[in-house]
Amino acid sequence: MDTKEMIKIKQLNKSFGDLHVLKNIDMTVYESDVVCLIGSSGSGKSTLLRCLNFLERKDNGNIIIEGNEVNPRTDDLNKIREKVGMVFQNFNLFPHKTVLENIIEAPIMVKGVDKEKAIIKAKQLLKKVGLEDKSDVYPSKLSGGQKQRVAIARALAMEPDIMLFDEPTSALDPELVGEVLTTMKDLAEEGMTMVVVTHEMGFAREVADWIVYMHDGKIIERGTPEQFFNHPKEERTREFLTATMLK
Amino acid sequence: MDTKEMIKIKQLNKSFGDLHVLKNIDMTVYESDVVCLIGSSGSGKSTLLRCLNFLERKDNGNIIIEGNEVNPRTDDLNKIREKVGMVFQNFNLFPHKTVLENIIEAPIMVKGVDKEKAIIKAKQLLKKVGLEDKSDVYPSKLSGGQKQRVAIARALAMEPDIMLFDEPTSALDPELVGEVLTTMKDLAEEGMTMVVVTHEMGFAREVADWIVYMHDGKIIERGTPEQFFNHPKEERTREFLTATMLK
Amino acid sequence: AEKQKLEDGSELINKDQFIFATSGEFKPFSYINDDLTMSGFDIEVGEAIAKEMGLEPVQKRIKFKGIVEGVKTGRADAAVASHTINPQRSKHVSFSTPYYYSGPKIFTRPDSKIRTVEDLKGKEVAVAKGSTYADTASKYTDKIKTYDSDITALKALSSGRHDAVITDFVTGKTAEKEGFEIKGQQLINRSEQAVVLPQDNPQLLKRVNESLEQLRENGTLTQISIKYFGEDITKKPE
Amino acid sequence: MPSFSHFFHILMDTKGVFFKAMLLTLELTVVSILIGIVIGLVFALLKISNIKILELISDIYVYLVRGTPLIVQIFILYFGISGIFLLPDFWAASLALALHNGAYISEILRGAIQSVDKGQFEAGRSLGMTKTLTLRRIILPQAFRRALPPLGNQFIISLKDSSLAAFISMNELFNVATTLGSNNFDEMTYLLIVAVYYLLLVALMTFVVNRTEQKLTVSDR
Amino acid sequence: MPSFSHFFHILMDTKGVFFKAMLLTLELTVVSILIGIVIGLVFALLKISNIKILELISDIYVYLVRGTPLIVQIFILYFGISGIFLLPDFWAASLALALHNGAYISEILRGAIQSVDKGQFEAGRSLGMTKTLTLRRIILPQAFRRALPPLGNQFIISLKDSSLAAFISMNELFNVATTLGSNNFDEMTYLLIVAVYYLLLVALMTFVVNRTEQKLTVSDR
Ligand SMILES: Nc1ncnc2c1ncn2[C@@H]1O[C@H](COP(=O)(O)OP(=O)(O)OP(=O)(O)O)[C@@H](O)[C@H]1O
Ligand SMILES: Nc1ncnc2c1ncn2[C@@H]1O[C@H](COP(=O)(O)OP(=O)(O)OP(=O)(O)O)[C@@H](O)[C@H]1O
Ligand SMILES: [Mg+2]
Ligand SMILES: [Mg+2]
Repeated sequence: MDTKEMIKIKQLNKSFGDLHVLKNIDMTVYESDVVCLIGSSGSGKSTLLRCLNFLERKDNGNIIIEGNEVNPRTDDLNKIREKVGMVFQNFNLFPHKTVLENIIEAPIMVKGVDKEKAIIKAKQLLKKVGLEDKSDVYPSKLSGGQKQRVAIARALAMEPDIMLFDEPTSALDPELVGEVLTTMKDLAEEGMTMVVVTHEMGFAREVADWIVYMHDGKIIERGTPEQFFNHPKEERTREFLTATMLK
Repeated sequence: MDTKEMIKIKQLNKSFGDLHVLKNIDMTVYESDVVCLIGSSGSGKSTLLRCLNFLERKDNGNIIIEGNEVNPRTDDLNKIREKVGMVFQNFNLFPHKTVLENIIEAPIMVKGVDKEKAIIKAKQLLKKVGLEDKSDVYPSKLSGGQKQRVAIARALAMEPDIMLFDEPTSALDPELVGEVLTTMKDLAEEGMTMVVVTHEMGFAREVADWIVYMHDGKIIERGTPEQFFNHPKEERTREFLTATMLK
Repeated sequence: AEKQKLEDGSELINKDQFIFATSGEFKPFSYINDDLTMSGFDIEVGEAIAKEMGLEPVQKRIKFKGIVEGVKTGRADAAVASHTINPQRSKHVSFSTPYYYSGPKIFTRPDSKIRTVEDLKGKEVAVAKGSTYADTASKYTDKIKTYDSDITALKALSSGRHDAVITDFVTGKTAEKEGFEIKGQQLINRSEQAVVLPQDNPQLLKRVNESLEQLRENGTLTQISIKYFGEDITKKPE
Repeated sequence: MPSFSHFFHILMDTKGVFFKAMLLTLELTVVSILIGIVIGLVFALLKISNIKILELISDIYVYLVRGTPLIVQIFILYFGISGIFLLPDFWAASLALALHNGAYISEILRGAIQSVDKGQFEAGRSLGMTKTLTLRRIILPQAFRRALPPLGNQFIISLKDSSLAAFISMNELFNVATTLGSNNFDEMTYLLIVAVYYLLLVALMTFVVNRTEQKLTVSDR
Repeated sequence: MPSFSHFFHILMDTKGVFFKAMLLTLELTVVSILIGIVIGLVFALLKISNIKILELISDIYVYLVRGTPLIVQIFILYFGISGIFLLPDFWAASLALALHNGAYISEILRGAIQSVDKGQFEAGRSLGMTKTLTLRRIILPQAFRRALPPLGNQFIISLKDSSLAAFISMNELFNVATTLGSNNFDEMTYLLIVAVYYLLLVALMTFVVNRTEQKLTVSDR
């Protein structure tokens, strides 16, 4: 294949004290790929995502973002974080700022975009996530689904090359999950490179290019949705799928 | 019938501010009767029970306990409360006293029973509720079911003629409900006069002599368990029963 | 507050004792020892008066500005605390005959240009609260700062605050000796210091005055003065 | 600033006086807290009495104490009490501090009493116990236990506040320090020394309070 | 006890001088709180810096201030600061009070900062914002908002504490009252008058603090 390697992880390890959370992880994400990370609670999915964004510091191994190996000690992590957007389970909108202010904060303060341009861009993004009428509202006035869509717009405002999602719909009421998944699907269709931790198997099956299944800090299996859901190779994976489908 | 009227209520009314909670309640409980009060949330069951124990003051109407009309203004309510034991949903054990101390507190302090006699009696009661080995334990060390059985023993220690129970099993884990109901059933079989607010239909059907169904502050229907469960007269009752059985 | 009445009509808090108040913060007139008792010129005078009256001396420590109130409200029978006689105080308490003569003096930092009261105009002057020096100072300036003790005021002066302090010349001289960076200037006037007594106790006043007269005549006062100051300040200066 | 050797020298020299003064500070604190608890309890009970006029009295007391500086209260009470009956100094000072503490303690106790579950009161009443008996045997023991940590904190505050008794001629730590300081024309050294004493006392008290709290938590029922 | 008419007479007579004193009390309070907030913020940031030595410095500062009586601190700082550089009286007094307030404010701010959800910090970082930028733009604005009620409370405490500036010759309310009182041999009346001024100020401040709090709650996002 000739596509660009957006993320390459080699032999990544991470422990919290005695707890070995990530064990020799290898993974490559190509441009425009949508990778869904699935696995049971505590298997290390969030930690892996947070290592990619350097919110957690790896113990050893290599993380190569768009061809450049990142050294957390010497590199300017903030510059790298500009390339990698992140969306959290709990939205983490800034409650003291309006929707618009949430979105323009980082472009203005970090990239030095001027305020008017930032606002124009923010309004486009709000339109894209279907919230053009909410720009002057404070987050507390939004539903969970609206909050998460604002969070996505906020991350997109930094024009990242890669987007990371950590269970973006887990904190939502079931009837609000759809609107967020739709936004994410649109994003995927526009060609955004995405790594998504999710329990939404429907979304994974439909949107993902690759499924990665983690268990106990290791990647157990990976494949296309078709392979993964219909012909899982590993016993563990089969158990997991049975248990998940039963719910 | 020639049995003694233990409780007689005539045209009892009670409001909280604008909220008319009990509306012209009439009810008679004979000696050794077990009356189960059922009804949906907010229908006034607890309030009725609390009026019987004068924890709530009636607005008007008559409450006659063992043939004597009680006037809350002039009568010594504490004397009357000695005749009427009460068991609460949340147990309300005294956390700073051991199980034994919980039980002997009122007999010693209120009735002036001397301490040794009170202890002997308390131990008998603990045996009766199956907790003879817990006498020196503090309530926090007990399970919910054990707590409620201690609460029953504590009420019995005052040798009441009537026992009131307000949803005695609602705060319990399902597996602990049985032990409390058994204790109550034993008590009923010994001939205690009991008024029980409960959602345990099995218990009501098996143990109650009379079922009283309340709705919106009024008594809608009363009858034997056979009549009530199998041939309810009122539309409301039928609706309630259908809804309850479905759960 | 009820006091005990004696045969001669004088009243005492406790009929065998003469309880006299002093601040303990006015070295060398009064200061405290390691056992929290007080020593000093005022203390010895108070004790001598008590003995002269045939009473047991009992010292009582009260912050200077609370002493007059303390005597008025019966927390002490009298105060032997270097109170200057002035008409203001006389309205509220009675004074004995003077037991020493002193006077307020201007103290400044050594490098100050202030010499006399005329130079105080518009300058900031610090004094002890409840002393008569505030009145004195107010004749020359309206910038007056008050502290709870003369020494604290002198300390503030020494460490660069305010322009001058007006206090008793003996106190100032002692502080100067102790290494405070201050210098005595003009002696403003002479003042008379006396024992303070409640107004409703004329018999006790009489007895105190008699005792003082006795102590003056037999040289006891002079002796105490020499002990503390090396000179006799108990004689009226000419 | 005094040199360290000078400081240390005087620290050693004066340990006798300061030890005595420290005892007085502790006595003042303990007595004023104990009386304060009694006063606080009375006003807490007034406040929860459900009788308007008594509640008002309690409110006014708390308002007056919280609305004015302690030093003003101490002066007013010291001279005010003297005007009525002549208490010995120690008791006048203790009472002044106690009346101050009382207001804060009454708030602590009221909070603790109201934090006891209402069901406890009803359980007592349903067993035939009178209001007073229920309060005494059931509510107050639980309330006191909850009030212990904030009471411990108030104790430490009160330890420091007792320094203001200096101004009504108690020979406690602060008064001795300033007096010795002015006697020796060396206020700074004595102030630093007394600061050390307070730090030690507060550290000690904090330790005791924390230990008590821990013990209570461990044996919590 | 002074008669009411006497009290009222003097209250009227002295309103000019007390009004001036009240302004000084307010100035002292406001300035010492403002400086205290700056100091408090610095030490709160040291405390959360995750750098052991800085945390220790912050701990020691808080420990020293909480472990000694305010009056001791005021004296030490007043004369101590003078030993190093000579601040004008007002600023020396304000700084002494501010250093005291600073310790309590640093605890208030630290608590408020730590109460802001960790996710806020991570969201800022994930958008490429630096630690400082995130702190300044995201965390502190939220923390300050939460800190407002306890800060208001500290303001009221500080208003009362400013009375101790009397002892370092500030002509604020308490000093004026005791000076006039001892000049006129009528301490009680003047103390009662000054108590009224404090009650008014505290009532006013309490009102303002509560109103602000209410407003914040209403417009809460
Ligand atoms: N900061 C931390 N300190 C200590 N342990 C941590 C920390 N963060 C995560 N862990 C532990 O690491 C393990 C993996 O956590 P992680 O959050 O990556 O799991 P996950 O796969 O995201 O699970 P979930 O589906 O519950 O979000 C868990 O055992 C967790 O308790
Ligand atoms: N102390 C009170 N003050 C005001 N309203 C009250 C009070 N106690 C009960 N109520 C109201 O009176 C109504 C009847 O309450 P009650 O507790 O008697 O109902 P219930 O039948 O016991 O319901 P549940 O099954 O939920 O316990 C409810 O609407 C309740 O909100
Ligand atoms: Mg996770
Ligand atoms: Mg109920």
